[in-house]
Amino acid sequence: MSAQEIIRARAKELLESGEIATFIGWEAGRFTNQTTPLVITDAADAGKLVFNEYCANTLAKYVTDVLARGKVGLVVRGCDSRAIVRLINDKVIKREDVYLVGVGCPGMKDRKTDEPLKKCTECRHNNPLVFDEMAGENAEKAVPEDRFAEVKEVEAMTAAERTRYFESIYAKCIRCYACRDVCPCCTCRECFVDQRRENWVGKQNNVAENRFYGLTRVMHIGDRCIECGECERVCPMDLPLMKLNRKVIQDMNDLFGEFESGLVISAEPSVLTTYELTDREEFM
Amino acid sequence: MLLSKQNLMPLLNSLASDVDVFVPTTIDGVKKFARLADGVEPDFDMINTTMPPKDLLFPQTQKMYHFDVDKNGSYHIHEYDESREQIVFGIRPCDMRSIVCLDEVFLTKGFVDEFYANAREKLLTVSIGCTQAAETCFCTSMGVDPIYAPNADVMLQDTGDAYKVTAQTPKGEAAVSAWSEFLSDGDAEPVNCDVTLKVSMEGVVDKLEGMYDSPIWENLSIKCLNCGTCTYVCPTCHCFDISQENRKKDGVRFRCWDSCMFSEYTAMAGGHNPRPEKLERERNRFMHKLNFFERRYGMSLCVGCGRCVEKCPVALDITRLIDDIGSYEVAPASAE
Amino acid sequence: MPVVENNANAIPEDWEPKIIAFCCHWCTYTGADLAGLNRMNYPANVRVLRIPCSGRMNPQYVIEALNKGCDGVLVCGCHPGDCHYVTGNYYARRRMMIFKRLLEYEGLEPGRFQVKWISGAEAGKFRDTVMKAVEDVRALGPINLTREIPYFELPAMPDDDEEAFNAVPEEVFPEEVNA
Amino acid sequence: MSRIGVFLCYCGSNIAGTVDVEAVAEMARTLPGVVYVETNKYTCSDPGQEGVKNAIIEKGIDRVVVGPCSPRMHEPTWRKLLADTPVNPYMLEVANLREQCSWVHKDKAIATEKAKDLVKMAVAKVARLSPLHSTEIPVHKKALVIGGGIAGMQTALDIADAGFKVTIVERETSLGGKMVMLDKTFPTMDCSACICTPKMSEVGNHPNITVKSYSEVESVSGYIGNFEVTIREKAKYIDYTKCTGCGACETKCPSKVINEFEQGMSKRTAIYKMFPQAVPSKPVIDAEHCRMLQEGKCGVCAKVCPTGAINYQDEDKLTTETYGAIVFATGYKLIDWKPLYPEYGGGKYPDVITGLQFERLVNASGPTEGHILRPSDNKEPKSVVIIKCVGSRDPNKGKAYCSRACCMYSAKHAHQYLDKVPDGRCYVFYMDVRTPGKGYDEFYMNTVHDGAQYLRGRVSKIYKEGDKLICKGEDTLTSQQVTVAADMVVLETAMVPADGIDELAAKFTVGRDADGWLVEAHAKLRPVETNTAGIYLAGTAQGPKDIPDSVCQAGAAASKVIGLLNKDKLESNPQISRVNEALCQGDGACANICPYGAISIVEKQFRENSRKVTRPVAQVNPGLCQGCGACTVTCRAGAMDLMGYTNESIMREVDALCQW
Repeated sequence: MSAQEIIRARAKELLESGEIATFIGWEAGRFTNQTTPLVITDAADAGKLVFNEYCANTLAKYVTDVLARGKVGLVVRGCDSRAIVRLINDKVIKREDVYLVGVGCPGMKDRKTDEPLKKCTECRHNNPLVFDEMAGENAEKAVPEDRFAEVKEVEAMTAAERTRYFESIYAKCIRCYACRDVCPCCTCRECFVDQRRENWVGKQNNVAENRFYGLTRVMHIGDRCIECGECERVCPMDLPLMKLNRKVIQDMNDLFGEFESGLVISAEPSVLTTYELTDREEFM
Repeated sequence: MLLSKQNLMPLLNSLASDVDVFVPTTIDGVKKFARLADGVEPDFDMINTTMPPKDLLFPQTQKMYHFDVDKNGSYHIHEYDESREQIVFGIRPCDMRSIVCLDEVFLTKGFVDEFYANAREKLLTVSIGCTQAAETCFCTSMGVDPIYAPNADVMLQDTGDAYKVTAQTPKGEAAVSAWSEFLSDGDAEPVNCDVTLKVSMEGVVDKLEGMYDSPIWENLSIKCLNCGTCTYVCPTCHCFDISQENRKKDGVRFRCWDSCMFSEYTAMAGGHNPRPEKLERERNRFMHKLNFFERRYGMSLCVGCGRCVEKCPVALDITRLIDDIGSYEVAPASAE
Repeated sequence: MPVVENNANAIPEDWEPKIIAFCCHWCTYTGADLAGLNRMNYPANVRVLRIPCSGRMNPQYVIEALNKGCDGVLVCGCHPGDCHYVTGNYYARRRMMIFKRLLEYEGLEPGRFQVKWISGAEAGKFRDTVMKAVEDVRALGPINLTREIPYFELPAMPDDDEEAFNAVPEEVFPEEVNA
Repeated sequence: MSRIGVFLCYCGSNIAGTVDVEAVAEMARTLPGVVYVETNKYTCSDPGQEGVKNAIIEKGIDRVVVGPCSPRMHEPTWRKLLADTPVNPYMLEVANLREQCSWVHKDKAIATEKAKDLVKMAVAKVARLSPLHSTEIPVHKKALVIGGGIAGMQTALDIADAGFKVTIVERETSLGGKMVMLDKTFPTMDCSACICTPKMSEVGNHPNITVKSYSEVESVSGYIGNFEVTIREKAKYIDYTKCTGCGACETKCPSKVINEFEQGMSKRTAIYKMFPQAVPSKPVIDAEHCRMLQEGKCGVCAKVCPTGAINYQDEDKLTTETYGAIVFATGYKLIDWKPLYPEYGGGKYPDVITGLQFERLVNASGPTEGHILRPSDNKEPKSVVIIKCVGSRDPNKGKAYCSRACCMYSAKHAHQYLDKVPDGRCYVFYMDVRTPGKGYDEFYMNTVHDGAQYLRGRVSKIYKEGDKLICKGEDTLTSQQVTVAADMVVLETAMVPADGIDELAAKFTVGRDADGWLVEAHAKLRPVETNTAGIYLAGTAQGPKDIPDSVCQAGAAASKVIGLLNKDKLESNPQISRVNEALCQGDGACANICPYGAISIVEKQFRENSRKVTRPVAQVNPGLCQGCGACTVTCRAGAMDLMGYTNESIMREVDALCQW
């Protein structure tokens, strides 16, 4: 059976048996090779589920929306499973809230160009790390050599070039917050951008305010980012947001030891909410 | 009258020497309208821009006035210079229709928005009809003719080697008469544009009246992320917020786009939010597009440009919603 | 005052760097007080904002200060191991290391954001840190973070003419605003 | 709209000499929210303060900015002043116009400009403050001392003598700790038991002291003044109300067990007192080795007991009480050298012993009745090697620190050996000899004069040749290889924290350093306090110490406890963290980062969007929170905010400054 068939069959069984209340996967969109997330509660809808190499969206964040109805089943690839781990570690959900149907991910493609998605070419864990059962086998995929290559490219620029580079990024940002809303690390009940009393970030759309948002977003998620690359994919202005996330990750890697978030369920504090007496000292 | 394609750039350059001319182009990777200047390459073959042209009349951030405090502690308010004459050249018929919607909002029913009115009055619209449609274009379903924009000051229609030029308003006539050196007499048949994506709006507006509590909204909204992409790329979305910012001795009062997709949009000072979840917010957005606006202004607030369909991160597709509404069976209203 | 803040060639003659120093109550603020008691002299370009602990230092305050026109930001706290609250500065050290690298990645000159550990006894170090910070920032010139990039224009890019890049695209506040 | 009063001070000419105070006042009048500005020659003087009070009443001021000297100087004065007015004492901000302005700048124009900014910042901040109220925390006038060694006993006695009730929890069956195992104490060589056992009985008989021996702390909650502690009293199988401590049972018990008190060098019975002078002076049954409790047959002790005190059905008892203060006097143990030093035989040579074993060997009531006889064959060793710093100052194998007491007690051991075996020879291998203490160096020099031979260097290997232990080492002073054939070797091993201290410290959220010692609040200025208010340290729980230092620290800890228990109520600091539960996601990052364990995550029920939901949120314990604000920064959502230094107030302060 293909992974898609197994997913459909298992979604049907799980919903019918009452083990789960909702199942999250993908369905076909209107256009060729288009898929879109699908949430079903009725076993009869299981036939709508699809799994193919154009399933670009991650699914984990929907769990929080539908959890009130009961246990949630969902399809997880490497990135989805890391997002689930992230949500569990951030105490947004519990492991027993979800039933995870793992699926090996060969890497997804852009439906228009048929090229692999950038986020998938950068992926280091394409197969699920946490799951209750697997729909089919793990998939083989090339693992990129240096996940910080694009950060190093930017670092190689002069300071003035970098100023202008990021200025142009912030000039393009329309502050739609899609990067925030898709992010499995962004789970605040109210985002700082909406806090008018503190007025962290003004509502004008200009480079300065957009930079405030951009920098703070990275500081807020940097120590949790699972590198799913969804922020970058969903950005309607195609801003290279992973260059910011990975900068923080690279530095944490260098300074505080090997860093990769969302690999294991654990109560360990994040890198920035702990310390070592032996941490590097740069401020004497 | 015809404008040969060879004469197009000379015309534009000549116009740009006097007034600001905005053309569709790609700047720094973003398809949008930009002021014609050195280095800006107009792209009239582009099906449409990613960012709608509404920024010309209703900028994302509009400074309304600024103020400062003098040594005695008194505040002084200063207005900004009035805007200049502008031409938008190459606007598509769907976007021209969006200007009709915006005109209704900002200029009619006794409410005239000064900032909008001022910019609108100084804007000459030159529309270019489409020759090809994107897969997401569905303007014809929303009553827009892809090769003809009735409200444009000047309509340009592609006839192959030349554009057929039609002045449609007094402003347009004045403009076209000034372009005479670039125009030639003649007539030609405009190239047609085939829009493949079609939805039926038949009965949708009325049906929605009875669908406030329909499960359709839940099924729709569940996949929404509640980002503001659809509202910001939409040529007709026009919600704004007014705020101010102080810097050094000065302060600015400004208004900026807001999005009904954000929870903060309806959050009240006391903490209550009448649209607490995405279901309510999604419902409001689509009801506004397809029903509320229709009721108030007699037209749909969706022009079928397809930008939201294209840009939505989760492929939440208004055309599928319209189909779903069409096939939805409204429960008979219970007797009062 | 005309706001000409982007053109390095046109620094107003009366321009003075403005620097905000976030100082922890227990060490650096005490050190700054001691500098006063010892009648030490340092430039007045620094204004101290008291926080209880360097662990209270939210990076967002730094962005706000730089965005709103501070030419430089200092964050000072107790030496690691001496935190009044035991561990606050250890967390601050990690957070600020990451944050400083991020700001510099985005092109901020290192001199504009400095972190220093200054104890309650180190009045001299406080004075020297302030003097150094003022010197650094003075050399860098006025900060340039609020440059407006007009929506409808082609933004100046690195390979463009330096002068065109630095030119003020829009007079935000016209001349008549009194100084 | 706030009604802010600004009170600027000339401080004679201290401020006014460099700052044009009147110009600052002029500017302050223009600031939003400011309704009244006053300047004064000395605001802190009585008439100055009176003026502030009057102005507050007359002008209806609801928040106050003062512009005088540093808040570190007079902030409490201003708060006290406001407490007598309708203005909340925390609706106050001090602009530091003297230490950080007039005293450090010379140019009057520049200093005046800066002063204006400082006032602007203060006004911007004070406008965003909200009234805070300290709450009164009752103090339970009772202390708990954990550990009944010399430090614990001294602490308990000092507190009890001041008139407060004290409970001592001791997990062994008797008070006394390590000190009571020692033979003599340096440098005076008085008998350890002679000075320790009177303390033990004093404690045992003190009307204010309750001794809970054979007991451990089970759990704890609460905060300063109000610690609720549950103590587990292990089953002793003997009814202490009936037992007279006659000892008949011990003589008849058939089970023989290794005697821990004698460092394994003799045997004891399963029903036993730790040592003859034990307090309480009553036995317990070691259930693990009791035939009756293990196999159900025997019962000899019950038969011989004249008072019928034996109760084989006894169970652990849990009692919960509330204490105002807690002292950790949990002591130390000696490092387990055997796995660390295979080159010293790793335990396979019985005549390689520890210092504590030597103490028992030389003790008149020890297994050899005070004759120095080596364990393997009970012969008197004619040649003894003492090796110092075994496990101390040895970061590769043991601990990097110096155990402080070993230099002196090794000198003592050498002295005692040479005293008891006049024809013996004693070699001491040392790294350094550290003798800072009253009479310490004199004692060491005497030992050298007694004939102890000090060799500078570590022993690299010990091996057996015949009945000799061959010690090979280097004398680093002469750079020569040294080989000593010894009859017995004494290892002066490092002190390490007592077993179980990790769990115990975690229960009380007391910090531990990298080596596991409990951490004092400040190494120099608060050496007996911990970071958890109301919890103190005495003795070696905090780090290696000798007896005089332990006793000294015990007295210091007791004085802190007495100071606390003397108060009826404590005033809480209201400038602490507060949770906005609507925003709190309950991920616990704040709880992780809190150095005081003041934040816990609790499940709470809310009504949200007309639905009842139960979700975790953070909760701040106002008795524990010290107001550092570290939690506020880890909270991305800003659900945690620090009263008095709120995010909003700091942001507006920054903004105000940027307007200069």
